[in-house]
Amino acid sequence: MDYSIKIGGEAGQGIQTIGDTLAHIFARAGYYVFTHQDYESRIRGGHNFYQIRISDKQITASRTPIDILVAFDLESINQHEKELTVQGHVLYDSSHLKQKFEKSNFLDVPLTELALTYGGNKIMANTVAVGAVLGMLGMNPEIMYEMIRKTFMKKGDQIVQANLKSAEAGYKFAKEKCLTCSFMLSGFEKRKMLITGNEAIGLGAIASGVKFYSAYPMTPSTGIFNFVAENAKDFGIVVEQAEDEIAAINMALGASFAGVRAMTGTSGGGFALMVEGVSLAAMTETPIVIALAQRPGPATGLPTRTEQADLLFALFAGHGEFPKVIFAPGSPEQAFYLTNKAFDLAEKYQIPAIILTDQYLADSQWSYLEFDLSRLKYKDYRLRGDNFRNLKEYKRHLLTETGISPLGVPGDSNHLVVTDSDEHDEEGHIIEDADTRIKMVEKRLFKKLPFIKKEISPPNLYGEGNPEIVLVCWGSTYGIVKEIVEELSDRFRIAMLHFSEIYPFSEEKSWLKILQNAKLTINIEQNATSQFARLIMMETGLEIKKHINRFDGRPFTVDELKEKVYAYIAGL
Amino acid sequence: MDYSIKIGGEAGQGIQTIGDTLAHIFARAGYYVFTHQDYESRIRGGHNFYQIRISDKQITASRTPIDILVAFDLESINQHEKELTVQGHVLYDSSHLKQKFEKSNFLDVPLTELALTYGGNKIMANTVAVGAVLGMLGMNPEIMYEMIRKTFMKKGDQIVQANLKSAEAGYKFAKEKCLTCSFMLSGFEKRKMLITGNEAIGLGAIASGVKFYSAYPMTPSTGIFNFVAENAKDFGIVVEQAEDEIAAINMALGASFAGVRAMTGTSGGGFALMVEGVSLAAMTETPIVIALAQRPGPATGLPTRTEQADLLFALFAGHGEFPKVIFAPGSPEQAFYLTNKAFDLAEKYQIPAIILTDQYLADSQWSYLEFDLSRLKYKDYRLRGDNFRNLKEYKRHLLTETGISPLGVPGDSNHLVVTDSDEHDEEGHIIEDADTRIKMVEKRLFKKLPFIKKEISPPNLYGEGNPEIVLVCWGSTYGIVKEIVEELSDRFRIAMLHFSEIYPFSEEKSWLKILQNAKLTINIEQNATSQFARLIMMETGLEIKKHINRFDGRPFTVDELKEKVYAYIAGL
Amino acid sequence: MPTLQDYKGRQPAWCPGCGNFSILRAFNEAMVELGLSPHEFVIVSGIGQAGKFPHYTRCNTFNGLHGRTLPVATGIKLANHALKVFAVAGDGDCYGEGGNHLIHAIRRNIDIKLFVHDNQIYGLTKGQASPTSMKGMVTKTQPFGVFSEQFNPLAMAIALDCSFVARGFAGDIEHLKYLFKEAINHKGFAIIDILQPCVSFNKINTFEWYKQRVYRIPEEYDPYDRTKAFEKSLEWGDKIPIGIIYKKEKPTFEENIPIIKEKPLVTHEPYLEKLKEIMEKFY
Amino acid sequence: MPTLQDYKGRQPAWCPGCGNFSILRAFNEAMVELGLSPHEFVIVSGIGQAGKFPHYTRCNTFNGLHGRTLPVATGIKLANHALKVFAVAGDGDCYGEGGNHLIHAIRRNIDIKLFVHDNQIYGLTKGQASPTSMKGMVTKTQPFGVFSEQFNPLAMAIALDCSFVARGFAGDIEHLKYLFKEAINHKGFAIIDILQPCVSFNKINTFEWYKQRVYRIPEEYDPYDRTKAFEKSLEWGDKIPIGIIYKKEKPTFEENIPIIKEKPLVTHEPYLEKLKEIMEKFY
Ligand SMILES: Cc1ncc(C[n+]2csc(CCOP(=O)(O)OP(=O)(O)O)c2C)c(N)n1
Ligand SMILES: Cc1ncc(C[n+]2csc(CCOP(=O)(O)OP(=O)(O)O)c2C)c(N)n1
Ligand code: SF4
Ligand code: SF4
Ligand SMILES: [Mg+2]
Ligand SMILES: [Mg+2]
Repeated sequence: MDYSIKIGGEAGQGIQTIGDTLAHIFARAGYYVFTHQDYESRIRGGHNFYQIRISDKQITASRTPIDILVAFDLESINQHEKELTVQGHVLYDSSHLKQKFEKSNFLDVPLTELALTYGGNKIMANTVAVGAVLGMLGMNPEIMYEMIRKTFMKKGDQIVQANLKSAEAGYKFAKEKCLTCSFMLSGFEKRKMLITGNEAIGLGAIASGVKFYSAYPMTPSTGIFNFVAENAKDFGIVVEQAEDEIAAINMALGASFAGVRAMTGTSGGGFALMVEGVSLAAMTETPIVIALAQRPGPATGLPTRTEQADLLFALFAGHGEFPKVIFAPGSPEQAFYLTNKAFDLAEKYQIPAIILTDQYLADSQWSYLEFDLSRLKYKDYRLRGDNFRNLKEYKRHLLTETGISPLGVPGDSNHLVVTDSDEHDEEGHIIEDADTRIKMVEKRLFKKLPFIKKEISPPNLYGEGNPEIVLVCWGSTYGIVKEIVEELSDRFRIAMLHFSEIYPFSEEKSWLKILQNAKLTINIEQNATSQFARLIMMETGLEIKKHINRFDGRPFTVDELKEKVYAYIAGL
Repeated sequence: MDYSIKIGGEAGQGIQTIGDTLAHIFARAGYYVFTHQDYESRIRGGHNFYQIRISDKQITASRTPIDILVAFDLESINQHEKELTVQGHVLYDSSHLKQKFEKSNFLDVPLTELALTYGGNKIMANTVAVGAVLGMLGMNPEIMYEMIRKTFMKKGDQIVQANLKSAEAGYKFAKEKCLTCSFMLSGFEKRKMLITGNEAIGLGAIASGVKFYSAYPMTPSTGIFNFVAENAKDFGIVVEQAEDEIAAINMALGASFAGVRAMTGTSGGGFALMVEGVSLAAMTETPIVIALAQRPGPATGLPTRTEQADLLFALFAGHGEFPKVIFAPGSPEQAFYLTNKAFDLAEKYQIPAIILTDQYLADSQWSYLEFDLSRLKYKDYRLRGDNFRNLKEYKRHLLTETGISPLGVPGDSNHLVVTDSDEHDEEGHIIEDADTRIKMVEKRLFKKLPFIKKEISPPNLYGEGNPEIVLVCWGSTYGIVKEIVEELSDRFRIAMLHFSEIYPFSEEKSWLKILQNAKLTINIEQNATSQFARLIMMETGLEIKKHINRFDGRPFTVDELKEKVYAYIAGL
Repeated sequence: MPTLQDYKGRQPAWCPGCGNFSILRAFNEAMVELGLSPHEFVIVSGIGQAGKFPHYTRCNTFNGLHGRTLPVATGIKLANHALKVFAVAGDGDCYGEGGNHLIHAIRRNIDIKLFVHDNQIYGLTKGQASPTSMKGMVTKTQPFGVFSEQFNPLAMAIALDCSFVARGFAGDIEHLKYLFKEAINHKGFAIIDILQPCVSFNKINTFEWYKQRVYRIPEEYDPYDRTKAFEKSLEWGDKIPIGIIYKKEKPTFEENIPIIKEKPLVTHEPYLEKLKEIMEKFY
Repeated sequence: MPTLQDYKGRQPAWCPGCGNFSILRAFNEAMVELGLSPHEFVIVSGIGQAGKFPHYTRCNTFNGLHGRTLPVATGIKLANHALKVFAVAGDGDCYGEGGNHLIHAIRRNIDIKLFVHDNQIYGLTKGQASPTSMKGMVTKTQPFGVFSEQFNPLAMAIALDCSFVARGFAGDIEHLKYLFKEAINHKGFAIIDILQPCVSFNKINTFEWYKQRVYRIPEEYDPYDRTKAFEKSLEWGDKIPIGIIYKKEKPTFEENIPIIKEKPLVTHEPYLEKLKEIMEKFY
């Protein structure tokens, strides 16, 4: 079983609500669900869509063929009718579109009318639509009713009843009227959780004991901010919307200096403003985690769309030389655990750690049975309380074998915690002399780096263990490429080499041999200049010659990408 | 003939004045002169020095052995006496240092006393010192007197006379008293010009028709700002000190959009704040030239010292993908012509151009017979006046074969000039659609880049044409490495491969063969991570295995670097 | 003579009922009544709903970065002071991200007209508090409500001795048009903070809310008295004054720069012939 | 009880005769008189001569970036409001590069004390004009002199309803010490703009120049009257008032945040046991 539903219309028509409700019903029913959204940088109007894919097997991407298209505007039909499968149907309301379609696979559902009659209010039209979709699918409506009760409980019984009636009306209408609907749903399974990349990062931060989150709103990173803020009270987190991104990162650094785990999040343009702060974090050895959710640039670019074009920018961001860690998760699950790892490494080595995502991963929802919380690591590396109070001598930037100095919490002891953005001595005071400078560079850079490298896991090889064809990718393209490998693995010795712990490169370099032995290596990136391939070249000297790039702000689709991969294979 | 004079003392003791005066006297006398300075980030006190080297041959670096040490504090003697040559002498004033030295090569000159007696004011002590140095050298004082007249003319005859007397007193005293002084100066030659890296960039900008310079003060870039401001009136340039670096670059972009050549200058920390503006320049295709004078980081680092650690940061600065040009001159002469080229390319291709220097090049003075102004290029690529007024149709971001669109001057025509930091159509208005996006990325990036590459000159090979040993370097290390090659070329088939047009790499890659054929390639960088070697690796796959790095904020010295090169050669 | 037709721009992507539509109308009508043609001025805008403004009228346009309208406008004005230069920004844009530039643009008294579409919210990013949001407003990023003092752009402008300080209201088009014209006819830096209802996200400061409070400052009010103006600028609550609150005549920044006294910078030659002279300085 | 010995820091790298020495003395004495020990507070400083201040006394120190003292101080205060947090900045640092943060730190009324060493010049970078430089001052980067309106930090602070606004003078150590103590004992954001002669670069506003003009605000002056305070803040010329110019009692930012009502954030556990509950939200 594998069905896709697309809800299209203008911003503000409730597409998101309908999509989210359906997605949660399916997940609750135990299906695997994947959703992704396409929207413009406007609040009302334009053309947006919300795509839901459901299956009884784990799925990690959207597919182009649509089984049910819910059309709230003509644009949806013009643009997406061609995507319908043979059994595909369109759900629309002719009174709304001011047009009637005679085609057999077009189901005209009087959404507003049913809403008024059964719900007593036309805003119930969304609920009617949800019911209608389930009706077309012929799915048992019980879970829908249960969800409605749960969702509207606090709004009082009347609202609950109105919604129930509306849903039922839509359900019944579609079930009866859609004679050509022939969908086969598998039975219910254990409920699945639904989570977006942004939520997973926020969750990972909370699970890592983040106590301070300061940021300035910027799409597509704002979802992280919202999630952390929403849970601030329960988890004792201070969130602050800064006046600008410069303030955001400097506040986070202040909080971190004062002894709490701190984070900020932004997108490319905001990160550009944080760059000086990244360098400050390095010089003062103040731990910080930064979520950088990419969108197409340069400058404002396409604010609500996706791209992977800030990799090298992030990697070399900051004047001067210092280590930083960069992770690029490929799924919400990876985002969750890598955020946890970012917090751990940032504090352990007193360095900046960057989590690089993009609009596609940030906004798309994946389904899982559950997250294994026991895999989380939480260790407090700070020197606080009595441990600090009873210390004989203390130097904030003490020279050590590992390069790691004691990270004291100011005020916990009468030892003073002193740090400086100028080059400084062990005590943190300004210096000018060459010897101290050299020692400090060695400490921050050469001593720490080998230890950091040891912490980094090698890329993940998915598919054939000894492949002829290797698809190299990083970050958010993971799920899409994974599905391609799954599809082609019966016909080819193919594998995906996916990098999520981007930098520094792990010392484990066996993947290089795999690439050298492969007949065909294709590098796949959501950007124009194959940045990751260039990084591999810089780090290993290995040049990948075949590339597939997309830079129009839309995510790769499995089907389109598969064609491109084929083309290369054909060329073998 | 090859002599070095070092003037050491606290900030505020007039070391700079004495050094500059001497340097100009020597240059005027027709000697080749090289000066460099070492100072702390403070206005008074500490220990600084000013080093002058003179020769009858072209020289491009300082040398460690000192012939005359002018000591204004004991620190100078403690630190630098060991640098004296066999014929080396120390000039000091025991009344000032409150200590008398009995050594034969120490000349105690009562600077203050002579100043009071002959100049009637103790501030004349500096002039006395200048005279004394010439006396020790036994150089004809006429030019000194001439310079004094010229310098103090506007201050009135009394001041002129006082200075002349003081100079003469110092001269006579030293000439008589320094019995062991045995310096042999060659005869006067054609006068030489003296210029620092900062002045050369400012001069290059003016020679390129810069009309607008906005910046925020930051060592070591401020000298450029000062130079442009000093000449603003004569050349019709508006200079503005912005409230911060973000404003500085945005003002420059505004001025450029309005139709004039604009520039800004800063150092690493300030550049970090300009990064978003660099991306804006790219998206709006607004020409801009940025001087980035490096100093040791991270963060504030060592503000008055030197480093080459912002190369990769500058190269990948800015979110999104777009072309930029990066030049790293090796001398004031190169700085002059490359600044001119930066303005030309920035305007021709409507891109950001970065001139990467550092404190060492910024502050050191080189001497030349003259600059050849006929080598300068000035072409106005803008669409203005009648040409614009009489145009039938105009689109700011018109799609063309070359990717270059007409750069109209707003207001000159009733055609509107529209641009946007969002992705836009040919007219400059916001868009969301994929097709336009793709076309615009192709235009800005893929179409322009090949043309830009053609403009870039390959690295410059100095020394043996078919070398066994190659010293690879870039930017400000040019003069130092050049002298090493000169010294070793009689014993080895050695050459320097110097890169000044850093990025994009020139298409002419014959230098790769030279490296492949060489027995020994050594990469020399004033940083800790061999950034340029990493860039070569990324661009060509060629890995350089031998490195010499310095990152204590002090420039390489010829003699120290030579030893390190030897060590590698010995290993052959 | 330009007509409203000359000011027909692209189809706005604003929400139906947004206050920006009235501002757009007032602006276009003001331009026509001033007899200004689209090519005679530049609008520099930031990022936000307000930032889209220039695309919806017709003019030379630099739609730059979020928060950076004033520096770009300053560069344009210094390069060509024959052009009229307007900056259009949102409240987050100009008072949040761009606050520092506002301070210093006012200090320069450069002849730029700043129009802030003040909807007391971050619109385009979906409803976070802005510096002008009122205390207590709860949003997804202010889960406990806004604690910070509501930013008062007028009081700050007066404290910085800004040469023209006014407040407009999108709901009073005639009056707003008059303010546009006054600001444009005034010599020196002018700020108009325009109360602009955001129907999608600001549920507190609605059209109704403003309508009930806003009143036109009476004729007899003297905008040249700085202290009185300061007091007037503090009025916010049951009554909210709109109109010109403070005025001060003084030379503009560009008038002070000797180089561009005679003619705009953009008309200056590079004067390369003078290079020889300056080379002498190095000997 | 702390003594002056506890406040002996590194050897200052300031010029002989610099006004900063007197500020340092007044500060150390104030700390001793307040009975504060060095580890009980943090000084966040920027870059500039003023920025070196914490190295020359003894205290927890975050000597950060040029212009960014207030955001760092804000983060520290929010993470641990049991610590006293002082920000020490230069006039270029705080009013130039950092202007935006000043606006918003005042709006938050976070309990930080800001001490601006206002020498009306950029000292460490060798004498460019700062926002507080007086009109006409000629420097290497202002070849035609300063044209911009002299920035008035006090007037702006009052316009933003800052809870404590004062001016001090390095030449009146006793009075400055009193201001330090008043500011530290006050609850809420406090700014003291300290007139600080720069003997190396500011040849206009010398010790003498200030001495002739500065006068202590008389006892009877009421700092709670905002309009009067605004007028007082505009006094600059033959007479320059020093003292507390404006005061306003109101809750601090940190008092408003429910999470840290009981105890400082730094003492909060991560509460990981609650993770299970939150996971439920995803089903
Ligand atoms: C440097 C940077 N930070 C953040 C953003 C994201 N952003 C776009 S518009 C906006 C704020 C919108 O609010 P406002 O300026 O008041 O304009 P409005 O939409 O309300 O008209 C933000 C934060 C950005 N584009 N650039
Ligand atoms: C981002 C950045 N820009 C510029 C500088 C260079 N800089 C160092 S101190 C300073 C200004 C000094 O003036 P002020 O803040 O008034 O301090 P003062 O030295 O006068 O005490 C500047 C511009 C810097 N360090 N960082
Ligand atoms: S979100 Fe608000 S400000 Fe933006 S267009 Fe809609 S109504 Fe207008
Ligand atoms: S330059 Fe001025 S401010 Fe800086 S230390 Fe010297 S006198 Fe003080
Ligand atoms: Mg707004
Ligand atoms: Mg200062």
